[in-house]
Amino acid sequence: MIKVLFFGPVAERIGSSTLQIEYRPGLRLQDLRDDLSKQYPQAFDIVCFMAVNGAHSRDLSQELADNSEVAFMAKFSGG
Amino acid sequence: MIKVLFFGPVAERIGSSTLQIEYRPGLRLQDLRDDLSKQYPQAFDIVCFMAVNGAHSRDLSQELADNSEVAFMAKFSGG
Amino acid sequence: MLEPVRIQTEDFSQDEEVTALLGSSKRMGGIGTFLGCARDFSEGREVSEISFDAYGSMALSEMNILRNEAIAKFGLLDARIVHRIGTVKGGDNIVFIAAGAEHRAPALDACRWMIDELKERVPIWKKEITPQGDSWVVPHP
Amino acid sequence: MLEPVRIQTEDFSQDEEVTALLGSSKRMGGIGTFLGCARDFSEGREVSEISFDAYGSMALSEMNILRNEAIAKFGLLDARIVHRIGTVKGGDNIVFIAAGAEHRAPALDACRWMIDELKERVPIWKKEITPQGDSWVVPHP
Repeated sequence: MIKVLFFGPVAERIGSSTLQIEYRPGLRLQDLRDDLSKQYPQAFDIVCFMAVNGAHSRDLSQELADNSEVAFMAKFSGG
Repeated sequence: MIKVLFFGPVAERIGSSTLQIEYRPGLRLQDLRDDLSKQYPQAFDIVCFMAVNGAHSRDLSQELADNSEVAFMAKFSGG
Repeated sequence: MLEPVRIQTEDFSQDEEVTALLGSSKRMGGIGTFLGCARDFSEGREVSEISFDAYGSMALSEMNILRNEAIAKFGLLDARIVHRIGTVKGGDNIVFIAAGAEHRAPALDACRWMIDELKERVPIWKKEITPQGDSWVVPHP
Repeated sequence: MLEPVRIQTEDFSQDEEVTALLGSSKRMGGIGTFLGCARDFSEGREVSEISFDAYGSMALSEMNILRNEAIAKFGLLDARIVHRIGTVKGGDNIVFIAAGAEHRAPALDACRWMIDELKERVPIWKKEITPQGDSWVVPHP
């Protein structure tokens, strides 16, 4: 399983702060993003950043390991 | 009388923090500075700033009124 | 002793943070700090409260990376970053950054760099709660 | 309430100063501060104490002018400047500058401008007391 996390404005648009997605070998960040943005287009409109296992990721071709934690995040507004 | 003030390193070189100088009509800041720097050349070597009645003065031609307070000061090192 | 990088719901004391910072070196001659606080007015609307959501574990690790980078980049003697989450009211503290160096220029430069970078890198989101409703803050570019 | 511009022998509290600053406006979103403190090491020599001489009345009036100029120039909501005189030990506070504005950029810019200008304009002199003797500090250009 892949654990997908949402926060703040993205979580609000999705209506949930976490989803469990079935793992499949060869699954890339791009695939996950494409699947989820078809399901939740309004939420993914404001997604600016991605993280894999708690670290920034800009590489959509990155293959995900089973049990990865992935976050799709809106622009930060802390501070 | 003109009250002349010295602080910190200038006062140390003069050996005093205040001098009373006889007032004379037409006395300019330049005259006072010339007289004192002849008497205390080592102290005036480090004089960078002057103040008249508590305000910065850069105008050596300024005429001094009787009872003025004049300060000859080294570079500041506060903060 | 309080950790130099923290995310917490409780308020913090600037004096305590600065005392901890100063304690790390007797060679510290200058400390630059930035305190961000909740305004009761934003974009023309009255704001009664601000609430925060955060990706806690990532935010903390990004703040630690940021502190280490600032220390290396500016030759700091020490630095601290504290960010509150939960809900705060107008006038309350939100974020505190402190940078200590031998001289003032690197301390002030580093303080500014850290708050600018924190806003770019650290996964925290702010929601303004107003009498007209709530809204997530959209940061300006 | 403590005056926003002061010269004093006693120590000060950053928390008290920042609370006073914040009290002046609920629109304050960012506060930049600079704290200068006594190092126990300078130019390769151990420093046991620092003592200050000041042209007190002029220093206070220059600090007030500086504060007013900073408020006007950077559009600050408020600003404070406190300088200690007398004798301080290593690690002790010397000077505190705080600038509060709606947003962080003017607060941080003004804080830096005030400490830079204070060093240029305000008649205060510092003497380092070391085991090898005392010497007045010669500021670098």
